[in-house]
Amino acid sequence: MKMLFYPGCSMQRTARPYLDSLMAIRETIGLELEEVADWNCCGATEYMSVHRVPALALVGRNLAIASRQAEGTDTLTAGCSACYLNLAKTDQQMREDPRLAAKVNDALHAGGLSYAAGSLKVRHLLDVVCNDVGYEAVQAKVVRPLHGLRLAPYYGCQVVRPDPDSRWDDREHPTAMDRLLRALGADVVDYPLKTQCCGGHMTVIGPDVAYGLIRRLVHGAATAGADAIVTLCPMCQLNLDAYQIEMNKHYGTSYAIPVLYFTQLMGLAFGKAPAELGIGKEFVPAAPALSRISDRPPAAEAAKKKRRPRAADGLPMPRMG
Amino acid sequence: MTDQPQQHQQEQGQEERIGVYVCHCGTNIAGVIDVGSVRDFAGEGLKGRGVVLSRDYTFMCSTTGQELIQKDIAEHGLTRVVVAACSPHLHEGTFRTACDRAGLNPYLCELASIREHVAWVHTDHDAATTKAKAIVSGAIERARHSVPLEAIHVPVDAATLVVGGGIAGLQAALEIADAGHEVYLVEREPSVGGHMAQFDKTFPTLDCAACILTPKMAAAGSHPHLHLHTWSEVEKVEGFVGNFTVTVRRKPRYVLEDVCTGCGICIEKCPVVVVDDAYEAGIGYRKAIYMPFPQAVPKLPVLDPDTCTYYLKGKGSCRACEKFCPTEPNSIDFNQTEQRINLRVGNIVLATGFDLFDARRIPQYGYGRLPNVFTNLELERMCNASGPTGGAITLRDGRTAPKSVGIIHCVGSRDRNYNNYCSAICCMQSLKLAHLVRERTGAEVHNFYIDLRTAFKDYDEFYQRVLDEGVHFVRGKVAEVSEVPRGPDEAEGKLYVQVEDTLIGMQRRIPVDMVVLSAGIEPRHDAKQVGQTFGIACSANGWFIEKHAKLDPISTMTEGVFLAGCAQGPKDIPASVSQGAAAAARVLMRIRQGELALEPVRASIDAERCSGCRICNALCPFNAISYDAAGGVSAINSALCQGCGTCVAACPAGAIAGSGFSNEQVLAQIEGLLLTNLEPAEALT
Amino acid sequence: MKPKFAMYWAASCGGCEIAVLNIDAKILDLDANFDVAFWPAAMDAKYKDLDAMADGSILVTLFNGSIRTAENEHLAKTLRRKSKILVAFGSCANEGCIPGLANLSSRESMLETAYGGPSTENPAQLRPQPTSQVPEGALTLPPVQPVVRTLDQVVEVDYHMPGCPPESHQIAAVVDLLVQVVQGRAELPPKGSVIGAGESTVCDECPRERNVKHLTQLRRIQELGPLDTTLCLLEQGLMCTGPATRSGCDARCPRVGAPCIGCYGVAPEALDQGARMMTAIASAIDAKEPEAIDGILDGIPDPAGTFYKFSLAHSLLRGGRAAHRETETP
Amino acid sequence: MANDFEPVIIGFTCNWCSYRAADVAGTTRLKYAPNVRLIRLMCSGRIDPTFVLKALADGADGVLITGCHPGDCHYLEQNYKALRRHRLLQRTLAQLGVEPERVHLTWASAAEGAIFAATIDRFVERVRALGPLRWPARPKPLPVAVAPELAEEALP
Repeated sequence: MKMLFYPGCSMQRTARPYLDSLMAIRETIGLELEEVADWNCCGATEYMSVHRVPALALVGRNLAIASRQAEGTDTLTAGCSACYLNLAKTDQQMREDPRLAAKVNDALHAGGLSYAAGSLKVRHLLDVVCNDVGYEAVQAKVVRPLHGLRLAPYYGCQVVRPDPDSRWDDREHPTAMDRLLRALGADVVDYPLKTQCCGGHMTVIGPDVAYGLIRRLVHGAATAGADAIVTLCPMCQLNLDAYQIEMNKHYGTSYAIPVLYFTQLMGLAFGKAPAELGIGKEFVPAAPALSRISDRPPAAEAAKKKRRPRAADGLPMPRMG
Repeated sequence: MTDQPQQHQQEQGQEERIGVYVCHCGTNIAGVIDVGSVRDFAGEGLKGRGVVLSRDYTFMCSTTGQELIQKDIAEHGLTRVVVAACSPHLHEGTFRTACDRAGLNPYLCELASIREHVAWVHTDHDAATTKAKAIVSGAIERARHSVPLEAIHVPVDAATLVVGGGIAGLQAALEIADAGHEVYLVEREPSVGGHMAQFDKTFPTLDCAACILTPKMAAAGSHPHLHLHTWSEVEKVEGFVGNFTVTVRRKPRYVLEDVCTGCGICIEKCPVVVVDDAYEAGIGYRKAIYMPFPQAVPKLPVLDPDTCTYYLKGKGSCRACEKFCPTEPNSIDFNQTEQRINLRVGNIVLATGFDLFDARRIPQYGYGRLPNVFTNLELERMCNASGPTGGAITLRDGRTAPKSVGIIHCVGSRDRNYNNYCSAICCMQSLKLAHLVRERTGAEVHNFYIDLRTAFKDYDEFYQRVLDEGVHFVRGKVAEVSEVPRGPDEAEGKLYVQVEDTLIGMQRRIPVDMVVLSAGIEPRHDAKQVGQTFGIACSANGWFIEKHAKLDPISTMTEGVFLAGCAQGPKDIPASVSQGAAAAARVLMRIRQGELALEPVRASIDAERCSGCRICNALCPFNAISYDAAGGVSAINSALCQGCGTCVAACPAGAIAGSGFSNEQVLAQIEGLLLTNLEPAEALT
Repeated sequence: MKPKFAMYWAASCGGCEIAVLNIDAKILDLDANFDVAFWPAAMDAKYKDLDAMADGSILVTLFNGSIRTAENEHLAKTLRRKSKILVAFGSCANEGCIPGLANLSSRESMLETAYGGPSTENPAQLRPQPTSQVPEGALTLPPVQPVVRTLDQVVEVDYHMPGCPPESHQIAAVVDLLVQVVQGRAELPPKGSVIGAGESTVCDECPRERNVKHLTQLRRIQELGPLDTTLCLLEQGLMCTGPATRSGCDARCPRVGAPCIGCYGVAPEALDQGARMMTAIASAIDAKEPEAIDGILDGIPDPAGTFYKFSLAHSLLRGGRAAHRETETP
Repeated sequence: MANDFEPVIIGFTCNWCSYRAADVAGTTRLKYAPNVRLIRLMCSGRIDPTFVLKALADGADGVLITGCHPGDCHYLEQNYKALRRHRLLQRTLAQLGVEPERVHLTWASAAEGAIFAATIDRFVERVRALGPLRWPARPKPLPVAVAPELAEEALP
């Protein structure tokens, strides 16, 4: 399926493995990505709060050139959470407030551009992979299942909140990536911190605060028994990976949980070489964790023998699902 | 009867004298619509259409407003009355009665809905005023073609159906039965009692729920006029007020009701133990054959074929219940099938109750994932001396008493992600549980609330008492309950309640051993289907809609169907009992009256015009239309006709007349609404 | 002096004139009791002779045909002035009849259908012109008006006599009545009455057996096999408009196995014949799902032409938008 | 033109569902376009194509027909008759040059005040986009050329 692709600056620099792994798997899952020509910076996280209209106009330019370029598709996808959110938010705010849309378009007119709000569907890459490509299609392409690898799915905040177009099953506890990783054959651990904050730019502004947040996320994953954290956001990856070292220094700890992109794990399961997927460029090496991938599926736990409950069992847990 | 063009006919008929009354409804109407302009439009602009006077008044539905109409009918000889006010569903009866009192046939009174359909839904004053004028014009033209009608009288069957055997339904059923009338009480569960039977104590007086409920249940079980149909559901309701025919499906108990003595040996001998999701809220167990609780009424076990070995492993296996049953003949009947019975009743009370909000829907509170997160109902069962822990409050391990407990209010209520409404009972239920935890474990208790709503008698006093008992109150909405410490300074193995304490203006993380979610209450999951069965609607939130939110929270839009208890909206036990009693009073009034007056909206066929084409014959779902082969014409039985008008609209010869909504009335209303009754120069812009 | 009688033929086929002559010897009663003042189809007459007559000097005029041209309108107004009793005679004058179906189209497309198109041999592509120069001088044609109107949409009408054409036995009865009125032996019916017709619908006079109707198919007659000779045609799947058509014709068509097409017009108690037939058919269809309903309705390939074959010009909408648009002032 | 055009729409409602939905929209103070003027019938089965044609002929730019949801009819299944009449009428109207979108059938339960309000807003916008229908007014009562009483002298 064809769609427009907005890479954003992170994917071209610090999150290069994200882009490389995406490029490596796109044909396998039948994604035809057409890069938006001459795109500009999305303004990242803060600019929206500083100068709203110029920030919207900045993003509006990307939407305008993308909609002009769109042919045979009305979907615009981005891998970076901030890029995705800025594009989606701008489209939504222009849709809901025609006066604001007119203002943004006034600015765009100066450059001979305009954008009709709602004409593009802005989607995060994970959303596209899970809902358009689909779990079955992904599973069908798996040649090297990730058996035995225990993964903590980490969504971060921006993709699931505020979720302007209601694309996720739950904004606090989404499960789309959980299902995707299971489709790759991996074990998914219960990771209740999946949408907690990674610290964002606090690593630069107030490192102590950021270390606390990073520690909690890494500690939580370690407690849950995860071999690796899987993310969908360049900022999350950077904070949890690069600053894990700093955080360890700060607390005198020695956590070593690698942080990978879901696209890298898809690539592995599709049988691509780690180097092609940018694996090896991370600060916390992934190799030890990846060496746990086994050829055989874990033996199904012996079916528990039914017996009459005893007082020592305690009270029954609520049934789930 | 005919759909000939209007203009011709009026000139032939006698000149009508129409009085128009425009209601301000305080500022409800007058705040948006220029009432004076509407009055003048009718009085001056439509003078040529028979309007002889046009007035506006603050509250037309008041006694003074009604007297105004009555006086005008007498003094001005009005032949038609048009009241521009609220929806006819609210005050049509009021104004018709006023006309009747003044000697004008009530069906010559016409309501124009300019409140619900104009003032309340539009903001542009000019557009609203224009629309109001059009609606008044339509009502005037329609009224010109109204004819005097007489109400249809039908007898009322004195038997009553009560659906739901919770406290509200029990109250209604007992009061009607005590008055000496037959009552059929249909309950879906194996026993009456409802949610109240699950509770330990009741707020604010802390009397034991069983102690005050059991006598009522027992009375219901032994009352000579009260006929229990438990483990049964209403499948179909036919007919109309005074004469309903109800089909009840009785599910198989696999126990012979008239033989079983309720001795309980079968239960004792049954080897299958399963989690009891119903009565014990999932923290206790029951057998495959079970009585929901010791005080169940009727005192009969019910066998669950989904867990019984006989059904799971094939015939011949187990049969312990049958082997040990001491009665003669044997009370166990594995071949029992469901049965359908028909009941004839005059009135119906719906007291179908509520479902507890499913706390799993808020994953950040961890219910179902974190063992020591409980619902209020689980804690309620734990507190109960006959519950799974024998009255001890423990963690999920069944042994350890908590040293600190967090109780979260408004779980699933007042939250736009789940339910916008206030569940009304959670504040008091949370206070009650806080008190019980303090009393029984001495644990530190934190209650996390948004607002504390302790209206009603003795409730706030109870709050003061709980405060005095040392319960901590934190005003803020809990963000999450997490088992993961934030930093090395936080201990492992605790539940952290993350909350913004809005009174001190900071984020707090309060470690506790146990979290109790005070879940709100929701409409029954199948309320919509049940509503369809009984012909009543649900509000956007899913509660059954009462006839009027303030003045008639008992009746519904369907005549003869009344509401009691939480089916109508969240309420506590005293309110449920009051509403049950009120519904009983309504039913008793109907029975006392003996007959009912129905709207005379009926179809009839003009035999002279009928060609006997038989197009209409298949259209009536009430079989009111028959064909007289000898005369070659069709005819309508007005006792069976329900007045929908489908045959009127279908008759190719225009030979079927529909009283109350005649072709003349509708066509004239269209002309009025489109203002073709005005000279072009006067047309509204 | 005998009272004066007139008959005029506006936009119509001439069938009504034939129908009057078809009353056999009864025509002699007409002649015996009336002085035929103006009847272009039967005898020579000039407009100037008509113009010369005093207002109200004609006792009764049978006016057939709809108002299509300015000439039709002029004659309708003239005859109204000259006549004491003006009878809208036949379907065209009453309801527009087949000429009224032109109200589905614009004038331009109507002329294109008549003078162009593959079925017309018109190599020079001639079109009627308002004026044409010939050696003898200028010839003029009366302008065609945008919308076909019925007589009562142009002038006030005293009586309505429906039918395409009115049945001879009904005409004979009306002639009888007129003669009796002239001889002072009978009263005229109330003004505005429908005369020469029944008070119910065609089914009332139809001898076919009728049952509860659950229509599962509608077909044109050529699509059906041999018909049951005693069963209601609608029940056999034929689009018979008898249920919604005024009685008076003695159910001539359905009697012989041809479905009623509606020429006696709207039923006594109804306003719009097409609406009544549509509602009846749609009500009697045995289907609930939109697709199933559409499947049955597909059996009516030309609904407007079927339900309004005779009554379009006198229906609530009086025609289609294409015709009405031409009446709008730009 | 399109901006100044305020469509006039006649809406038919049934007593049990859609009229009550309109009442609920009112009691909950939802706001919607003021262009629709409602007529209450007992049931959508009472809808007669005559009513729709009358409304269009008398100047309405659109007609909204509403009733209980299929399966929810207070009179069991009469709304299906409304559905069938609507579908046939649509076909005829199309031949007459009236856009079928001008006559819209929709279902609304008594609880669906918000849906009812939104439906009205959408329908008003749809009719606004179609522009005025402006069906020519019915002929005015005619001036009588002469009003001859049946004069005595005309008779022998």
